Amino acid sequence: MQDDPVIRVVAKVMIPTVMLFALYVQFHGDYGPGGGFQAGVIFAAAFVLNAMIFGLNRGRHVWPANLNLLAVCAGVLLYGLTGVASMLLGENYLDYDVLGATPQAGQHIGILLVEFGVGLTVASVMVALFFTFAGRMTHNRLLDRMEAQDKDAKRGAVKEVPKKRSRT
Amino acid sequence: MSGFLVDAALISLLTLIAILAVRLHRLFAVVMLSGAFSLVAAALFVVLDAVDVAFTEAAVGAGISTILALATLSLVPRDEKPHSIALVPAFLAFATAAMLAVAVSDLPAFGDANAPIHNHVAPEYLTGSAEDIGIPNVVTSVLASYRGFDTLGETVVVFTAAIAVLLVLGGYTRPRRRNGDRDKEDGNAR
Amino acid sequence: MMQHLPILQIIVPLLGAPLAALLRGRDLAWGLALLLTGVAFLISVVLFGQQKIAGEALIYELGGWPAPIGIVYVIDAASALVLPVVSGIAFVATIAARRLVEAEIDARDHALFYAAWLLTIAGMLGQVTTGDAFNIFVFLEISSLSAYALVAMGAGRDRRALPAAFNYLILGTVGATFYVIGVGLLYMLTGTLNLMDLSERLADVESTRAVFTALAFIALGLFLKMALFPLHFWLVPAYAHAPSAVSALMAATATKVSVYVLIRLIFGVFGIEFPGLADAVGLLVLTLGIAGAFVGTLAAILETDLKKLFAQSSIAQLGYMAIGIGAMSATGLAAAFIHLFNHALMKGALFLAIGAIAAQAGRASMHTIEGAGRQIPITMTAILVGGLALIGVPLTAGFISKLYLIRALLEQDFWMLAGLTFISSALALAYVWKIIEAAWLKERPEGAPVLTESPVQYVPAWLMVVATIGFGIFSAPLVEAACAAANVFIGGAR
Amino acid sequence: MSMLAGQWNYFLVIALMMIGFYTVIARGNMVKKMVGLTIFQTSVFMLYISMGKIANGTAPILTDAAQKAYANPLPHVLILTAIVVGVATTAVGYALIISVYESYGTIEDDELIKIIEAEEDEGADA
Amino acid sequence: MAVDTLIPALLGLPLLASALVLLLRDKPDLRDGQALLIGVITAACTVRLYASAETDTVHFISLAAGLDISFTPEPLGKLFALVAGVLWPVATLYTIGYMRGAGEANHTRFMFFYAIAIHAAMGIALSGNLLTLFVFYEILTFSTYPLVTHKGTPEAMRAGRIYLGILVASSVVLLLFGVIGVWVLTGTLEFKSGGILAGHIDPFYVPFLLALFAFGIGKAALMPLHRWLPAAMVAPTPVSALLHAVAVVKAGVFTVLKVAVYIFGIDFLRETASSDWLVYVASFSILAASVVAMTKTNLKARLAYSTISQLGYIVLGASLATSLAASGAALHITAHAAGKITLFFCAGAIYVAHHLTDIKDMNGLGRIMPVTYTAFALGALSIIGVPPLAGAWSKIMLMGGALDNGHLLVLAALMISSLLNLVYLGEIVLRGFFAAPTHGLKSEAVQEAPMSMVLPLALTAAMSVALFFAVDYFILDFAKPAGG
Repeated sequence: MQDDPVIRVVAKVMIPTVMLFALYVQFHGDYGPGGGFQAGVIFAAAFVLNAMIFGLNRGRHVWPANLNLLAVCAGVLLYGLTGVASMLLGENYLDYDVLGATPQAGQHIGILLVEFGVGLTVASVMVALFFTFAGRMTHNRLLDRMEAQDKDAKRGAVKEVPKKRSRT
Repeated sequence: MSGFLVDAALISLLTLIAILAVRLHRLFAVVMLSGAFSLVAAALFVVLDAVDVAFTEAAVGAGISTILALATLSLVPRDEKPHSIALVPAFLAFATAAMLAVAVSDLPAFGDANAPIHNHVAPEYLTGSAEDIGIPNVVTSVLASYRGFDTLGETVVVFTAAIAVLLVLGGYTRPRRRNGDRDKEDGNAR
Repeated sequence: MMQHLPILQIIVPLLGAPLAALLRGRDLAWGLALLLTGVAFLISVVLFGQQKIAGEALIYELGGWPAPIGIVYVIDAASALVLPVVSGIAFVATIAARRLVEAEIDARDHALFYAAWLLTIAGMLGQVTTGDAFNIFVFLEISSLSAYALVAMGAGRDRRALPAAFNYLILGTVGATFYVIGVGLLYMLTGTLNLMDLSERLADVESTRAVFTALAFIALGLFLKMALFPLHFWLVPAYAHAPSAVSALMAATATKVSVYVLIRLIFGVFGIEFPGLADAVGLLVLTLGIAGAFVGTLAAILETDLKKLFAQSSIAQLGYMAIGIGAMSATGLAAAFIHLFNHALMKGALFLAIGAIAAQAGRASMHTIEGAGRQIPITMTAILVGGLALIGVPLTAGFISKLYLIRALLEQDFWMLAGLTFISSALALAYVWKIIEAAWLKERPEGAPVLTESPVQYVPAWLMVVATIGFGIFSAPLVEAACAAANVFIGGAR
Repeated sequence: MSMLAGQWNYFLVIALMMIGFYTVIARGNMVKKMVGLTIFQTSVFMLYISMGKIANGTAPILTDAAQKAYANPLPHVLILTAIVVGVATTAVGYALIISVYESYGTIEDDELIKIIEAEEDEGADA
Repeated sequence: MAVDTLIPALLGLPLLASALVLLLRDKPDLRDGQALLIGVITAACTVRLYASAETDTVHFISLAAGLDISFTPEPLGKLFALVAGVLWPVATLYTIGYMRGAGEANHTRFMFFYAIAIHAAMGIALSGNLLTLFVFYEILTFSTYPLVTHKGTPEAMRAGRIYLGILVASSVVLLLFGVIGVWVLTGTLEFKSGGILAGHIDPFYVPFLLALFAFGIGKAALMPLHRWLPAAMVAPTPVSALLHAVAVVKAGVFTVLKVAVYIFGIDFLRETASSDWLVYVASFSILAASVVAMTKTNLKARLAYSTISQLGYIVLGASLATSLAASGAALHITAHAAGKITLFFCAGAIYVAHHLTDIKDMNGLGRIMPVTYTAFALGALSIIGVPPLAGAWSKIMLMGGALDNGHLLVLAALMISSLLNLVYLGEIVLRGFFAAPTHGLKSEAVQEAPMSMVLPLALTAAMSVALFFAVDYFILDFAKPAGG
């Protein structure tokens, strides 16, 4: 696919748009449908699209695994620590009232933070899932092209479907 | 009433899809059908005024799940060994259904505004969301604040899923079969 | 900070998981896990004290939202008793995990492994503490999902772990979904998810068929989760093929937590007076319990693989807890709690000791331990004592469990059942004796791998063995706590 | 509305549920099991959402318009959670399927059982 | 020495002995010497305890409510302690001779578990409540298992399985059930004179509860739970002596008696007539065992069945539920111990000296082993119940008890069984002294077993005689409150 200029151009336009939409969903969640999960999934979708069109490996280079894992954990921690913050400010866990000048403002900040945490985690988890599975679908038609330009010497591994697991 | 008609139509469609999904043996089709199932379900959720849920179901249920299923299918055989109807499971399923059916007749009527769930806790959310939190989307405020801990748990579940998949499949930095060649692959993945 | 302990109990391991996942380098993740489980254990002990002093349930409102609007966490005599069991076992298991994990799991997976390890612990603690029906489901899933992965990690040694994990996942999810259906019905009828609020509002709709269906679905789901006969078939392969450390942790805690949740919902929400509960459900649980006791014991007798053997015996032991529940009396509940506590200790000790052998010999079977009594006396003695405790020999904790179980049955004039319970527990002697014979009365065959003792492995096991004996001799505090726990649901346990 | 008219929605949902449940417990193909699980869970979601529905109500997004009936938001929240939990389970399930296939070369229950039993017979005395 | 020091001493000394046995495993003479010495000290302590009027309970630990590990020296217990304690050193002396004479292996392991078994016997004797009794009962079972399987032959292992299977299964299923049942009913397990059950239980259930104990206590070898005893005769003779006379079966019948007297209470049993069925079971056990004994030609097998029938007497005494019969039973424990240990010692002596086990080969052996055979004759007569030997008293008291509550059938049974005893024990003596030699021994010259074996058996034979005259010291009156 990535040889086809049309697709590449379209993609170049599409992907940022999708990401923007994801951000909209993320932060408009208070007023309309949407929120961390949906946003996260959409963001991930944009990412997956990128990987499909420009190659798994390139995808890996824009967004290396360790960084992704960091994002996964950071999201959860952001959510959890928001709660800890309100605890340190003398209220119960996850009580946002104390986070802002007024309870309402506090709630807004709190929800913003946790929703972002959710979004971060969901997005990066979905990316992780996709790449993990994609890492295995080496003879998948979708990824054959990718294979061609993947400099990985993965073919050796692909040939036989091992019948027995012998580790260590 | 129209709402109910659409509702009925959608659910019937779902039933049709479900039955097909069970009967077919070509897994590729089955997976596609289950994706379709999620999409129609999303539509149904819209009819039932659950826009957020619909949104999520479409993105997660129809999107992610289907992609994962397809990815799996690209690695495993695409055809199921034909099975005849298994009687014991059929009986179990039927018994369970019967149990539920019995229960349903006691439940408040569908859409009934006087049902307890509309009068006990929910109102406090609807009013509270405006006063305590000041967010129009009640779902968001319940999700993130009133039941924030559930959502934390749910985020952790997603996190857990990632951990689990990375543990089982080894992560995408080192796509590997656990049969010795993993170290070689690992070398060039970094 | 003291008033925050109820929530810290959960979020300490919960937020520890992402940290552990990020840690690189040898043993860092293990160190963190050890630290956090230690802290969790400490917290649970302090909570036990706090609750005892307060004499009433400590309620923690998350997000400052009172029940039933928000989610509350409840530390009452019951959860205060179960928390130390889970966190304590988790702590000891973590100590032992280091060697076992090194031996059985690829070094690159350690960080993630301990992340999952912490998650499953946090999930269990959450289920025990939460006072919200749906929150239970969320934490149930946290602990289960991570457990599936942990079990699957056994594949490094024994590829049967993979199908085992998959079936575990399918059945676990079905169980959870049944639970969700039940909770949904309850919610439709009452409009609330808070357990206390539920029990109050259920009174109005008590006699409807819908409530009974809800009860049925919740019970079924949890039966599946606690591996009550005949819904137990997922348990044996899952425990037998999992990495040794995981077997130890889960065999000692996982099913217990489900038992606790079952008690919490049946008695805490529906209540003993709930029409049809005492007779219909009670009878069912009793029958299944006794059947499980026999099936599990007999299967264990035929088993030659030690992990499977003791997994089977877990089925039987869960049967005993079910009997305690099925007695539908305060004493019965107390007995269930006592046995829950003791069995956690025994099985923890047993699986840690067996793990020590499996980690060396590759697997632990009757054949592997032939004559091992002379080669690794300390470890084998741990297994011996654990086995005797399973039978219920006096001066071990198992005896106290049996004692109160029988008492519960006799108080209800279930003489037959009491007798059957005795016979089944006597049958347990058969498989324990098989082990004694193999380990001490047989000579070590030539060419058998030389087993060695290592303190890192037998000290944790012995910690639990000592506890088993300790609580067998000085059982008064345990009995008192268990009765207090039972009184939360049904008054009058002594 | 007569009783049936009031409940028909639930009955259909139950039917769906059971189709899924049956697939899970009856079929030996792991992928099929997962699909069945998805259907089972999704129909449970419908049960919840249906109960949240309120006649002539709107989505629980407050508007300045005169007070009117909003659907109950709580089931929506619960189901949001449940959906995510569901997909998480699905992901793990598929991951397991892949690795099962890689080490056994099949994803059919009965064949797996055969292989495992064969192994255990030879490994029994070893 | 007061009780609170005597009891720990009695429990501790055997343990000390076993520990020393392990320590001195390389120095056989020292090892056996110390065992003998400690045995004598223990014996002295038991005598002292039996003489003392002390009855204070010594508490060790308390489990749940009403569940303690505690020890109360009541007369019956003191008596059993005395029997076990006095016979231990004698048996030890004999063991040393036998093990060396017959060249058995694993001497150390043997001595070790022998001492542990004595420890358990002491625990049973002095136990202050059912739980304590149960614990030591199990210790006794497990500690004697290695002794039974000592030879390690497949046959021995099979015997061991039967032994353990019957004893542990019966105790864990029935006895423990009974114990917990009593605890649930009364909330206590203390042994009290007059029993603790009265008023706590519907009389209808009493027979069933009694059955739990009668059959749960497999060591009492009440038919049909007697299989383990003949099976266990594969063990070396000192073990048989331990099983039959010193500890095991005695512990069994002692437990039955103690439960009948201090848990059920004799009067309670009689009033509710709950033990009548046991009377008949016991009588049947007595007769059947005697008959079987006659058919056996292997000396030890015959003695084993004789033991089973003799145990029947004691159970009978307990179940007759009169204070006279109970006293008789208590006395019979002592009398039979002295008599039966003599017989087994003799059997062992014969085996060591001439490797004979079958009665048919023993014709004329008496002229070669006069001491042994004289002792054997005395022991036999005592068992049969001929004055002036200890057995006479106990049988008379039992018969008296049977008369008291009019069990004439039982009376008849006792008579018949005595005759049977006469036949199957007398036969051996007669063959020994008067029959023409069939044993393939060249010389007719006197050829006894080693001194260390002859001495003990002479000693025990003498005891049987002495008991007859000193019987007053051994009659316990259960009419007056125990503990007094």
